[in-house]
Amino acid sequence: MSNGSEAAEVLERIGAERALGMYTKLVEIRRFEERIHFLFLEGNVPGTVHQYIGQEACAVGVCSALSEGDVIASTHRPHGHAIARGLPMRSIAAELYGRATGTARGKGGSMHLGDLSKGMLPAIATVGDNIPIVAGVALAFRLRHEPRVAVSFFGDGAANEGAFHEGLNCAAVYNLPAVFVCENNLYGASTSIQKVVKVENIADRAASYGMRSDIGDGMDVFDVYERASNAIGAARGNGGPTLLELKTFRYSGHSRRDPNNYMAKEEKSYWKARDPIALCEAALSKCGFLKPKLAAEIQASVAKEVDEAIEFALQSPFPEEQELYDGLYTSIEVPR
Amino acid sequence: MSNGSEAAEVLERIGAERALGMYTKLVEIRRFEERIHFLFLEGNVPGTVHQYIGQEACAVGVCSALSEGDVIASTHRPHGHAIARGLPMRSIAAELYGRATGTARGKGGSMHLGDLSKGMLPAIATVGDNIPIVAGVALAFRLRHEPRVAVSFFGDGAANEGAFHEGLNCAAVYNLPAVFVCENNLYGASTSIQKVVKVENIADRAASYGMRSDIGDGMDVFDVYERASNAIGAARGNGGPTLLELKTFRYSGHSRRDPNNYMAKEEKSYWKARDPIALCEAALSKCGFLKPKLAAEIQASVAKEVDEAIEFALQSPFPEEQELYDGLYTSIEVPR
Amino acid sequence: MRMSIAEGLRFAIDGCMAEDQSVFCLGEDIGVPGGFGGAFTVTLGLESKYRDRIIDTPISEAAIFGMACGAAAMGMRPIADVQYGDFLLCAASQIVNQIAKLRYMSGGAIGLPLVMRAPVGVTGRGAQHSQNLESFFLSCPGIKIVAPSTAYDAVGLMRAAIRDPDPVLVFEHKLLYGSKGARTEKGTFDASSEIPDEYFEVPIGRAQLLRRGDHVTLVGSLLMSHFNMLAAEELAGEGIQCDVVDLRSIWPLDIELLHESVKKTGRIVIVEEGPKQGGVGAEIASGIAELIPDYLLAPIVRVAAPNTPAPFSPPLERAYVPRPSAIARRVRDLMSAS
Amino acid sequence: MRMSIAEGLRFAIDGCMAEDQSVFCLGEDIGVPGGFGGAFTVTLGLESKYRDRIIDTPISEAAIFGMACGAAAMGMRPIADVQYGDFLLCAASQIVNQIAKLRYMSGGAIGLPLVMRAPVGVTGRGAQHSQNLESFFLSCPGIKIVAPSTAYDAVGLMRAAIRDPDPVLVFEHKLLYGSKGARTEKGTFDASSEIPDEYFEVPIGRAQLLRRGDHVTLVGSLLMSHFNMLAAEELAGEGIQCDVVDLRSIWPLDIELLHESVKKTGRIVIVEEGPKQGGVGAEIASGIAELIPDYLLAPIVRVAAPNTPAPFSPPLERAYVPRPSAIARRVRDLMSAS
Ligand SMILES: Cc1ncc(C[n+]2csc(CCOP(=O)(O)OP(=O)(O)O)c2C)c(N)n1
Ligand SMILES: Cc1ncc(C[n+]2csc(CCOP(=O)(O)OP(=O)(O)O)c2C)c(N)n1
Ligand SMILES: [Mg+2]
Ligand SMILES: [Mg+2]
Repeated sequence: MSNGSEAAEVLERIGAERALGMYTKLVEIRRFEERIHFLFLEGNVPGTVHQYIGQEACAVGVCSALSEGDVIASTHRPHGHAIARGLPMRSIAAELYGRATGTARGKGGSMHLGDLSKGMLPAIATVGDNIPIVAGVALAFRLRHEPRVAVSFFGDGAANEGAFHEGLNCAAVYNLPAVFVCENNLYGASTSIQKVVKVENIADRAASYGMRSDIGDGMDVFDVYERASNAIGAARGNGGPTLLELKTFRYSGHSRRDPNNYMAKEEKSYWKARDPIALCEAALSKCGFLKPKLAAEIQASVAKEVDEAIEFALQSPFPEEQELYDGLYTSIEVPR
Repeated sequence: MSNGSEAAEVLERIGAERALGMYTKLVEIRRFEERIHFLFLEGNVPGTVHQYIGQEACAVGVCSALSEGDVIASTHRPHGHAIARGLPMRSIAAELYGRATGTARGKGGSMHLGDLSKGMLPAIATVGDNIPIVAGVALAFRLRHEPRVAVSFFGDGAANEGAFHEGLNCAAVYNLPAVFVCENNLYGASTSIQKVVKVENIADRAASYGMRSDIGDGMDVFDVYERASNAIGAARGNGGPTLLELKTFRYSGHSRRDPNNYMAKEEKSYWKARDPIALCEAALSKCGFLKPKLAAEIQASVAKEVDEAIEFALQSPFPEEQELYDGLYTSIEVPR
Repeated sequence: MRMSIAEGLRFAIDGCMAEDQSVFCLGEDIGVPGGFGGAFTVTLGLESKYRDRIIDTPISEAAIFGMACGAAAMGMRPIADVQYGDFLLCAASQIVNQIAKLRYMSGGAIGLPLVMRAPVGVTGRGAQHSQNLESFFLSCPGIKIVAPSTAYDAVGLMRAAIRDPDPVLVFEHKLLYGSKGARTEKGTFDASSEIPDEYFEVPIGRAQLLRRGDHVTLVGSLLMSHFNMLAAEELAGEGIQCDVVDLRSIWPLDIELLHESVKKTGRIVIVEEGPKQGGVGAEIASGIAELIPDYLLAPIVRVAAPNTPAPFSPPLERAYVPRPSAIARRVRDLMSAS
Repeated sequence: MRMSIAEGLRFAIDGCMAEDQSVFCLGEDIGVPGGFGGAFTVTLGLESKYRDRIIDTPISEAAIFGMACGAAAMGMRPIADVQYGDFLLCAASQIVNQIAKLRYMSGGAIGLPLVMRAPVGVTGRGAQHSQNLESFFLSCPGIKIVAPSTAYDAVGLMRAAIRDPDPVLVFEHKLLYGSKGARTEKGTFDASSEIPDEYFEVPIGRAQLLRRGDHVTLVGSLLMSHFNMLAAEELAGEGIQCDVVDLRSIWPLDIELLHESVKKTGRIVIVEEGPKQGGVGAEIASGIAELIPDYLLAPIVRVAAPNTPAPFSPPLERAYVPRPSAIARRVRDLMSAS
């Protein structure tokens, strides 16, 4: 989508409402994550957090292309996916705070956000492990002849796990309705992808499985949306899976207080100059979908939503100690 | 090596002695395996066996290109590799019979044949697991700046294990002196490769790792030798690893009494028409290295070696019951 | 009808697949025409009946169990298997980190009605095809573990496992299958049973008393239950009467039934095919020692394999696995010391 | 010099790397300039001293441990680590099927002098970053397992592990590292020690008596040893004197020292951070019940986490892990009942 007239065409196709919806989601994720970051540094958020700032266009672009029955799975870095998939921000915040009103009644925490009733499995924080699981979700859809699609989000680092290889190969072999979205943010924790992968693109690995692949601009929500739509459409139409690589960047530390000292300054500034929200804003303004006033309104309403979500979380009760024993088995009590 | 004059050139380069050595090894493996097959069906060999008949050119071609300090690792199907690597046939036979004179004093059995002092790790019967281990062997060579090469033998089926992916990627990333030899015999147990792999060649997967690859005729020992020599030479000269795929076929059942009913008749006869021993014999005869008399002598001497090996095994004592507790830890007794 | 365990498992799987479209099988070499029906013939022939639901996989254990997990989360009822129990370890993260934890991590929102099958037992194949994995997975909250020692139990426990809403790991024993044809196993033990015509379940979490006696409790599972019965017979000739308990379920462990038995006998010998260290026997011994120590007339005895991998050499292997005679000897020693 | 556990481990690794060219480290994010020095700073800075021997890997646990296995078979002394113990399961086949068995399978011909490192402990991260894996690997003959609860032990056990000719699995506790900077861990416990200038080893396979008392034996490892000491202090105020035993080694298990202690006290409370089912506590309890039951004045008690994965929510997590007060309560109950 480098070229202006093409971009305009795409936006026309998408339409103002949907495009503004995406913009709003980008802002929601950014503001939510900024607030969580601040609260975490204050010592207010329990556990650890892996934040999504910088990568918002990936989650939003892909999730905007999904239908209701579709199912996504995320990783240790799931806040953005959860918001993009439409889980209520308040339930997400409550889960981060370990409250009974959280998406998993506080049992899961930041790294296991999810709500299957909203189309998101609990996030899988074991790098790579969600990939075969998503193949299995897609297999269920295939076996039941349901026109549903399963999407796995994972990082560049996950592409070096055995689970990636096995999961992608199986998805290809069974021609499953799945999309494997690799958010290539150039680092797995502190490790540059150049140290651990010798090919230019993770997408190149699709060839090993006879799988379709595509590469998108992970900072451009509309490009992601278009490519995801194609991949999802193909999957739904029995056309099999796609490995969709999105080139992106994380502004936040890998986790906790990580100051990203292993990243070069120029690298950071290069990517920040392509900020997904700024890019989206520019595109929307240019085609007239977004006026400064509307932008301000959206910003304000998101700020309010974030406030309320945090407030809701903080006001919510913790689960009762007795809940420790709930939710493991369906048919029996936890044996003592 | 389809073309006659080229084949002659290759043989010239190899020289009569080495070429006849390879021929002899092919015959050794074939005769040994035939005898073991017979003895197994008689109920005379303990445990289970995975036999190598049909694939002889792979082990012999590759191992003939190795030097003394090099190290190979094999799989559940290791008899051919052990013979090709030069382990004494009698120690191999004794191991199959669980005798104290076996390569592992009877502790390992058919699936764990090996003798590190002769350049062969105990075979690893967990499909795929030898691949990262061989990367580790090569890493040791690299760290110590030794001009040694590590070779992993594995099957087409193993190429779908996560360990293949992780091991090959690491070998590529560290540019290790290793060769990964995939003996593609078209089946993993009863499962046709076409059911479980959507690309034409396993070698195509090397591209995922930025690794060199090559494809050889696994029924033509001299073709295998030439290609293996190149890969091994490159590895030794700091040129990094190669994924070398050899197209081959197993005549024997997968294991035990398997009658191969899942293979089509035509498939079997197609491959048997390209029998590695017959091909080798023809090439050697054509260029004058092998005369019928010499062939008969070799056959006779191999037959004798096989007789003696089996005899040796059967005459050898079993390990003492007490040995159960030996060889687990180096520095302590087995805790009771 | 009389069935072997392999036939019984097939019968149970077949019955459940016929009843419920959501049941399907996933594994290596399980449905190849002309093939094996899995490593031990359990699914033989089912592929022609349920073409789409007997799914041959690549040799990719992590994917097999990962896919089973994902499909089960969507309400399917997968039956995933490995060819040898040892290879569960190739999928250990999927089993322990995902399958066992997913429901809990979701706050109880997700159900995972899936079955995992794994053949175990020390059977002439050396260290990598012989391990008894029961004790590994006993450390893993979130899965149930069963181990049928007869065809009756195989049918009933498999049916219960498939219909169970939670993940169930089924350990099967190579020497008990009674597999036929090219897959016949040397040294096989007859574990066949008369199978009722009507469907039935054997409840998960309940052990079974195989034989009554007042002097000592002998407990084990799979092949060891057969060995315990042989030992008990031998001992009966000498006037020592054993309560022989077959665990049937490794988890939940039916410690109540064991308590009842030990309250009567005052003595317990726990027999395990795998190494003693960190074994299932340790959990049983603890469950007795913690709760009913006062009933013990003699120390608890664990009979198990040495704390080594399985050796290949036949005489070593014979010395490795507890034999009926060794079990009987330990019981005799215990009786004469107390 | 006073050191934290993270510093102590680094000190020991550094010392061994300086002495012996065959020692090298292999893991994720262990040597990236500007990075973490591994998940908990243990290798921080070593990359600038040993450029070639601090090897950053892809996120490929099976390859990390597989490569360590291969390199060790060639006589190198690799130190392989995972960022969280839970991910040992991604490499379980390499660890259990290969590393633990290779020497035995070779008839004793091959040595595998390798070290595996894994942080464990329930520390605010939810079910997949909290598991205590000790009991899994306790079922695995062929590896030794140690667990340092102080910096002194960390130095001495790490040095012993690196120089040991066999595979050693080192469990480290997230709340005991004392890691600094951005990797500081909330809720950290001070486990620092004065470290002698001379190199020393803490022998593998030997437990340590941390505190003497005649009434009850309290045994545990890692964080639980600290909790046991706190409980013992609390109890001492009430006149209950505890023998506190820190396991130091999970395998081989120093059952002799425990026997000695229990012969004196007649009572034992076994404390474990992970779930009770199939835990290390079961092996300890069995080792007491089997061999010295006559010395017991009261039933053996196991205090452990519930048989569930670790929950995330802070109050649930607090209730999940045995606390000093809960340990003290169980001891009190035991004393008053016997
Ligand atoms: C199996 C496994 N190994 C290691 C880790 C520790 N870890 C958590 S996130 C991470 C980096 C992941 O990198 P990538 O896949 O690129 O995702 P990103 O963090 O960049 O979103 C690592 C090593 C883990 N969670 N799971
Ligand atoms: C991890 C693992 N999974 C399954 C098996 C059972 N098994 C043994 S050999 C085999 C087929 C291997 O096929 P391939 O790699 O092509 O080697 P081939 O037998 O053709 O030589 C299988 C599935 C195993 N040994 N290890
Ligand atoms: Mg990344
Ligand atoms: Mg094959």
